[in-house]
Amino acid sequence: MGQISVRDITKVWGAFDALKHIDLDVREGEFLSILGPSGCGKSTLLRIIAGLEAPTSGQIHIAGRDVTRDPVWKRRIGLVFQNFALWPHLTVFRNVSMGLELRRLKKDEIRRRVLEALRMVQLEPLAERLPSQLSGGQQQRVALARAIVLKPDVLLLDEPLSALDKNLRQDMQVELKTLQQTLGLTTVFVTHDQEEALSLSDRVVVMDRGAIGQVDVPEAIYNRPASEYVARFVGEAFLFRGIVSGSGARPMLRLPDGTSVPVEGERLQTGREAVAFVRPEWVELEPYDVHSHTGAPRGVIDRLMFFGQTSDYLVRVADRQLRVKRRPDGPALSPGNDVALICKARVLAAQVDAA
Amino acid sequence: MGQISVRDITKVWGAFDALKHIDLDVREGEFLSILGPSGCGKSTLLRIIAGLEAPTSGQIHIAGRDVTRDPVWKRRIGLVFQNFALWPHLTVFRNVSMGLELRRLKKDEIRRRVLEALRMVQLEPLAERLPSQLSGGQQQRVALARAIVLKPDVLLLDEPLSALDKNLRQDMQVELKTLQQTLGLTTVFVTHDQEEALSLSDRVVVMDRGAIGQVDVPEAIYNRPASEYVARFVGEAFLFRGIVSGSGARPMLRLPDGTSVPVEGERLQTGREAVAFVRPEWVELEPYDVHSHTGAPRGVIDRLMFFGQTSDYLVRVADRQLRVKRRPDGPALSPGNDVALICKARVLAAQVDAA
Amino acid sequence: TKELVVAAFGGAYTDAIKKNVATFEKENGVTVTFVPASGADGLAKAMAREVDVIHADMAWAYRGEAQGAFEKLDPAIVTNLSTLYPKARFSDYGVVTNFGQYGIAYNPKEVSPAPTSWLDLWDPQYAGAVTTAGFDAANIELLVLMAKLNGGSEDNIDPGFAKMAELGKQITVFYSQHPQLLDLFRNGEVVMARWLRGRVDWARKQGVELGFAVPKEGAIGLVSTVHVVKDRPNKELAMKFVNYLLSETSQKTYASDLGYTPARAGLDLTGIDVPYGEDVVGSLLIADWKKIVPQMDAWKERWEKEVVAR
Amino acid sequence: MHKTILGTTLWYLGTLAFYVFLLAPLAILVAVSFNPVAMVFPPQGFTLAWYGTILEKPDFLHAAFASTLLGVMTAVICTGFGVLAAIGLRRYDGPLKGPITSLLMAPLFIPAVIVALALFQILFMMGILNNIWTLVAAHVVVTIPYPVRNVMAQLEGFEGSLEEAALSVGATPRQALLRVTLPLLKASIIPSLIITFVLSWNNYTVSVFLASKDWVTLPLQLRAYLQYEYQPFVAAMSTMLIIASVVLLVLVDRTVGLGAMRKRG
Amino acid sequence: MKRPATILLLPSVTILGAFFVLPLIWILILSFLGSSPTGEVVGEFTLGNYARFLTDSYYLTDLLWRTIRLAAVATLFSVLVGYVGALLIVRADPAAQRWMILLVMLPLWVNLVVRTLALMVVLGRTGPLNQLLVGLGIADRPLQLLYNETAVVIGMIQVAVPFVVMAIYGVLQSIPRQLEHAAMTVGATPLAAFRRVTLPLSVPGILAGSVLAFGINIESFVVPILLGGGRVRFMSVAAYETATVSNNLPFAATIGIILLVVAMALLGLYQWAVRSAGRAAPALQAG
Ligand SMILES: Nc1ncnc2c1ncn2[C@@H]1O[C@H](COP(=O)(O)OP(=O)(O)OP(=O)(O)O)[C@@H](O)[C@H]1O
Ligand SMILES: Nc1ncnc2c1ncn2[C@@H]1O[C@H](COP(=O)(O)OP(=O)(O)OP(=O)(O)O)[C@@H](O)[C@H]1O
Ligand SMILES: [Mg+2]
Ligand SMILES: [Mg+2]
Repeated sequence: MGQISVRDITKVWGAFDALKHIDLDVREGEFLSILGPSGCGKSTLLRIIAGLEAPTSGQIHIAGRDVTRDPVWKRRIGLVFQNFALWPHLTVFRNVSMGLELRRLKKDEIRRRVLEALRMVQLEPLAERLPSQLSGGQQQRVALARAIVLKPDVLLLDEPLSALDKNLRQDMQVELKTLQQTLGLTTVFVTHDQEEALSLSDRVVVMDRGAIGQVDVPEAIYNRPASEYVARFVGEAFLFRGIVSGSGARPMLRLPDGTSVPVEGERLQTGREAVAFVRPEWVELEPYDVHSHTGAPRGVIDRLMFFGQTSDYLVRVADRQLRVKRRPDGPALSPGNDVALICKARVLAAQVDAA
Repeated sequence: MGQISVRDITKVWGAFDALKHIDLDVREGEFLSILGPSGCGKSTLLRIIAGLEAPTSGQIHIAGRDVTRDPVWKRRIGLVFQNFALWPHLTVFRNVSMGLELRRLKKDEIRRRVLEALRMVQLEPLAERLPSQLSGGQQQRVALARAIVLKPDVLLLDEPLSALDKNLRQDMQVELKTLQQTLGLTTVFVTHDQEEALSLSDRVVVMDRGAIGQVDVPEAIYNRPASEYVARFVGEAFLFRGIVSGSGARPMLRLPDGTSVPVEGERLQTGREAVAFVRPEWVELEPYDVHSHTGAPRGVIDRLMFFGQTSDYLVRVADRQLRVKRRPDGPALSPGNDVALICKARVLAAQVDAA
Repeated sequence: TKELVVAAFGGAYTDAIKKNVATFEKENGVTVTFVPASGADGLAKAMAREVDVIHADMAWAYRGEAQGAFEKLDPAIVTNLSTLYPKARFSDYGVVTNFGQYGIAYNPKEVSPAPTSWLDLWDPQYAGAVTTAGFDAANIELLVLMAKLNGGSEDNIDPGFAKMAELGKQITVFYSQHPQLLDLFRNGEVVMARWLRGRVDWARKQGVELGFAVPKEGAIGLVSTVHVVKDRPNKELAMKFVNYLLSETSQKTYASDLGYTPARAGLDLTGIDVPYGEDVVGSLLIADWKKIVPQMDAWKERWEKEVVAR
Repeated sequence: MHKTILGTTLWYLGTLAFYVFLLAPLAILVAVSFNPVAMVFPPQGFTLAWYGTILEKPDFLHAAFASTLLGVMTAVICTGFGVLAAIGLRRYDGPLKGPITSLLMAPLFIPAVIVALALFQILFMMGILNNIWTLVAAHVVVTIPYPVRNVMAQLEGFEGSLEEAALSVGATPRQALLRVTLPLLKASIIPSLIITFVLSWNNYTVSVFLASKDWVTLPLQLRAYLQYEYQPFVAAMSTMLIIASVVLLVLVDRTVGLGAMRKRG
Repeated sequence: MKRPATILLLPSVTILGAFFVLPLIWILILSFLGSSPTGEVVGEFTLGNYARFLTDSYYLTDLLWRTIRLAAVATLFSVLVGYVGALLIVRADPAAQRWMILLVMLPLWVNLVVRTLALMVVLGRTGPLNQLLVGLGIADRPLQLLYNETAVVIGMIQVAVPFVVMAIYGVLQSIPRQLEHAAMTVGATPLAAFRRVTLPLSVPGILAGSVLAFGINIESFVVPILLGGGRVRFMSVAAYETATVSNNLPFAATIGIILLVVAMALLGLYQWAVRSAGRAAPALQAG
């Protein structure tokens, strides 16, 4: 009932191309996240799917029907607006119940469903408040409740949890995911929280300045990014550019400064230029030791940042900075210390192809 | 120039106590973060410090002067509003320049400083846009630029980075921190991103329904939470309630189900009831083995969630769920597997005192 | 039952002619509805055949007649026609129901000796404290009078305007509402004004002491006419209504309730302080409106330019 | 927000000055209505007698009734049409936008009496006079600029996403209009209703030509009355109207609300 | 979204078409026709009416120019006073707001003639205002406040202010206070915050208010007659009297048409000026 096809969608604002020939299929019942830097066109895409914005060109199909010319209210979608767009003149309850009232459900039924939705977002006690009497996070949850109470075929969520603290956010993630799975809702979820995207989604879209960078399952996005851009954007990546050397069992990438890092990847060809990346958690830092670490990339600890679960070390390597997560139980390292970077890098597939 | 004293501040909305006798000192040049669940009164506190809301009772001192009755514009504070509050009729440039214009700076000077601020938030190319032509994250950055361009003595930031993607957010964090340190700005930073709070701040305040739960340096907040509430709110905590047994070198907490966990903590008294907590990253999961793991808490893997840098395992222990972060290089664990929880718990200081 | 729609001036005037209408209604099995309309709107309603009887003044009476809005009065029905003063016989198409007297109202404390002539309004002694209304019927009469006094006539109005222009220079405010003039007298801003006798009596009742002088040239006549509208279903009843207005009782009411001089001769008005009689009616200044009406547009413009403008 | 004592004092003084300026004539009227003798201020005594005389003037009561009915019809139709037009103009983007806007404003700038006369003649030629609907329509025409302009002004600052939000929960544009847009435009719609009502209620120039005998309105009666009389009765009647309007406005406030929701902060 | 827009415009355009445009066309035709001495319209084309108006300095200066001048001055003050009033109301606490609005609308219920007569009492030589002025020693004897252009302007302001308040109130009310607060956090005094944020954002209200006030003032009728002491000539009075006293309908129509054209032209000019002067312009068109 709810698969969405985005066909060659382009959106131009004046001289600015907000979306460039976007093609995307969201499968029925799928939970698809959109990740992308600020201003890359995520909200615009969502608004076009919802029918709130007319695309400059291209088509939108929902459930197999071309809905490009259909008005919003016929598309049976639920939408959480990035800026909430709560109705200031209506109480929390009425904000949520509006959609049900429009469907002419019975009073009891409406009441039951609204309270259920409010319970889900933990706002039941505030049902009679006006939006102006709510905190930012509370407003956002009302917006969420307003969309989900309808149990629409398609749920479009534009950063619906951005104003929530971690615990509440996790609760909401679980609730959302449960709802989505039990009802089989096709869900498009815009977020800037990568962990959220990677952990909740069936597939993730990474957008780049109005275009799609990669669409794949979370694991592939993270471990096999299609491009330098995706590698850098999702998680943290430290990139090496060099020449593949020492092929076979232990391929290495020789860096311009003479050091080498072990790499892995498909179709590595000795002598070819390649780009490889490491994730901070793939890297071990060891106090630099001339003897055992010869040839390994070397860095200096710039700064130590405390993060709770792990500590982050900002390590200066050549003239770049690498942020390495490290559990605080290894050997003590302080700013100024020389360290060796022990890691295996991964060659970017796309880069190899391109070479 | 910028220390802030919050003295016994109370704010009541009708019958609802939004803030209850808040006492707080922000030292000069300090970066203080406020963490707390949605609706706990963070924004209200900030708005009271800024002078936008009158407290029901209590005083605010800035730089030693009682400013409780002072109007906003005399307080020399910069504020980023949670909902941005950009001026819709002014371009990005003019939104940012307004404060400088009011100080009657020279045109050149204004231009230079505005462009500098816009560069900092990476919006220089959009200077001539109107707020309505910006994406959510772009708007938020304008709000940030508007506050920092003034280099005020006191900077109050209400979730200023919530709409930004991770990379941009990190950039902004670095910029903010640098600015704060070079200028010695007293900064109060409301966020719901704990990592952000813990890594950026000199001290962190954890709020709980209108009251302060704990104020301390990040490390203490994380490792020595003052209460169950703080332990649970910051980071993830799995709590055990039991009787202290086996004192001396290897104190243990005997749980109601007969198993025991090793604990540490000050002033442990055998035979007393205590509450201890573990952080997910303190826990190792091992495939359960009757022989080696006798007595250790036991759980079942419920679900595996992929998160990028680490994988999260949802482990069911008794009837609670524990979310354990685990780097994907240990022994393979799948949903359904029995696991032993290998960890050392920490007794909550407050809990011991209370006992 | 049948309905007769009568357009009248409204207010106290309508109240007065309404006073005895119940008997008329009963006798003729009709209900009479009064609507406040006169002048342009009255004639418009007549042209649109929305009313059966309309009231008018000289100017509108002539215009209506010229535009063929009225029915000829049938003396067989309007039997009271024969009882009227000749001056009241406007034309075949209408009849005057009552007259009023415009004279000079003055504040006896300030104005002495009492005015005796219209020309006393021009007395430089009272410059700035005299007033008259705008371009209304009475001022047109005054204009014509001045023309005549200075060798002109309805056909040669220039001398009139020259004289009126002099008056205009001495006037601070042209009043437009009776209450306004009352206040002007009360505040002492005006000591002498061209006003209507009935209004002066009213002003005295409001506590303002005023004298009223009938100038030696004669009082300017206020004229109310009544007409039967053409092509309305109840023509005969309308005629009967006109006859009713001219009946003895109705005519007395004009005097007793409005302070107007009845158009009917031979009434016994003892106890009513209203000038009445052949000589009173005969001496009223009433110009030849047949000549005036076609010139009104031009005169109005001249009035504004020459009398009002400074 | 904190307020300084000086600021607050100035504020109250300003408010006082504003209302004194606006309401001074009404105060005079109310005071005079108790004056036993004449329309003189200050009053020289006290009587309620003039209020009694209102009941003795059936013409006025009837006219007041007609005016009320006419005013209500005009207000409802005119505000209704005007609000729709304002919203339509905001959405409409075609070449006729300018001309239509001008058309909707034009009745403000031509003496109504001329329009009424012309309309009268046209209706007369078409033989459809004597009709309450033509009177209402004429009133609507001369008052429509008010709701259109007021609502257009408020719409310019209107948050479009609120309407979009309604569409996204399945409201048709009509429902979105009814449930979101209109309630949010209350701050200009309610005043428009009241303004169009009083404009119609006080209209003389249009009614004088277009009101049939059954719809003789209060301004017509009053104007005729003022030709002859000017007694505290007029003041008493005005005072009654003031009181009635207060009662009415309070009722309106209780039912639909005049005040406004405030945004936080 | 084009279709719904036309539907929304349909009722008002229809009613205006039938009851305004049609008469307007008739008025336009009339203005090119002559008039017989007794007031019948003469069916032959003439430019005489326009010639009569446009070649006569009485009509051009004393009538048209005065009307526009006084209406413009009165509009300026009405908008000033009305803006202040609307602001006072919007900034009052919500419970007081409704009463304040109610009070603003009170005068509208009283017949304009009656209200103006009462205003004449206020301004009269022995009226309360003069008593106050003399009592406070501001004037040593009662001033002549009535029967001049100033009095007319004061009267017009009195009439127009409630309408201006209503027009601006709706707009001010929907400007979030927070935008002003944001200005204060960057150091704006309340006055500066008002000038830089609220004022430009309320331009639509100011425009609406001035359009309505100008419309009301330029069509002023009762006020100039009564407060002007018969000396302050006004277009609508002239139109009215030309129709109802002189009974020259074509010329009255001409006056009407000239007023309409001049007023609309001025208005267009004014709106254009305000929009391009205020930096507000682009903001108001966006979105
Ligand atoms: N006008 C009001 N009337 C009643 N309660 C209010 C009002 N404004 C705020 N509150 C309540 O005060 C509490 C504190 O609000 P505040 O905005 O300070 O929360 P917050 O900590 O900033 O939350 P968030 O993280 O969601 O932004 C909330 O529970 C909110 O519901
Ligand atoms: N009306 C407009 N005129 C010009 N450009 C616009 C307009 N609206 C949006 N844009 C631009 O289009 C781009 C895409 O905007 P969009 O809101 O889709 O971004 P986004 O991906 O949702 O960003 P964010 O994460 O910051 O919300 C942005 O760069 C924005 O500046
Ligand atoms: Mg967005
Ligand atoms: Mg908040």
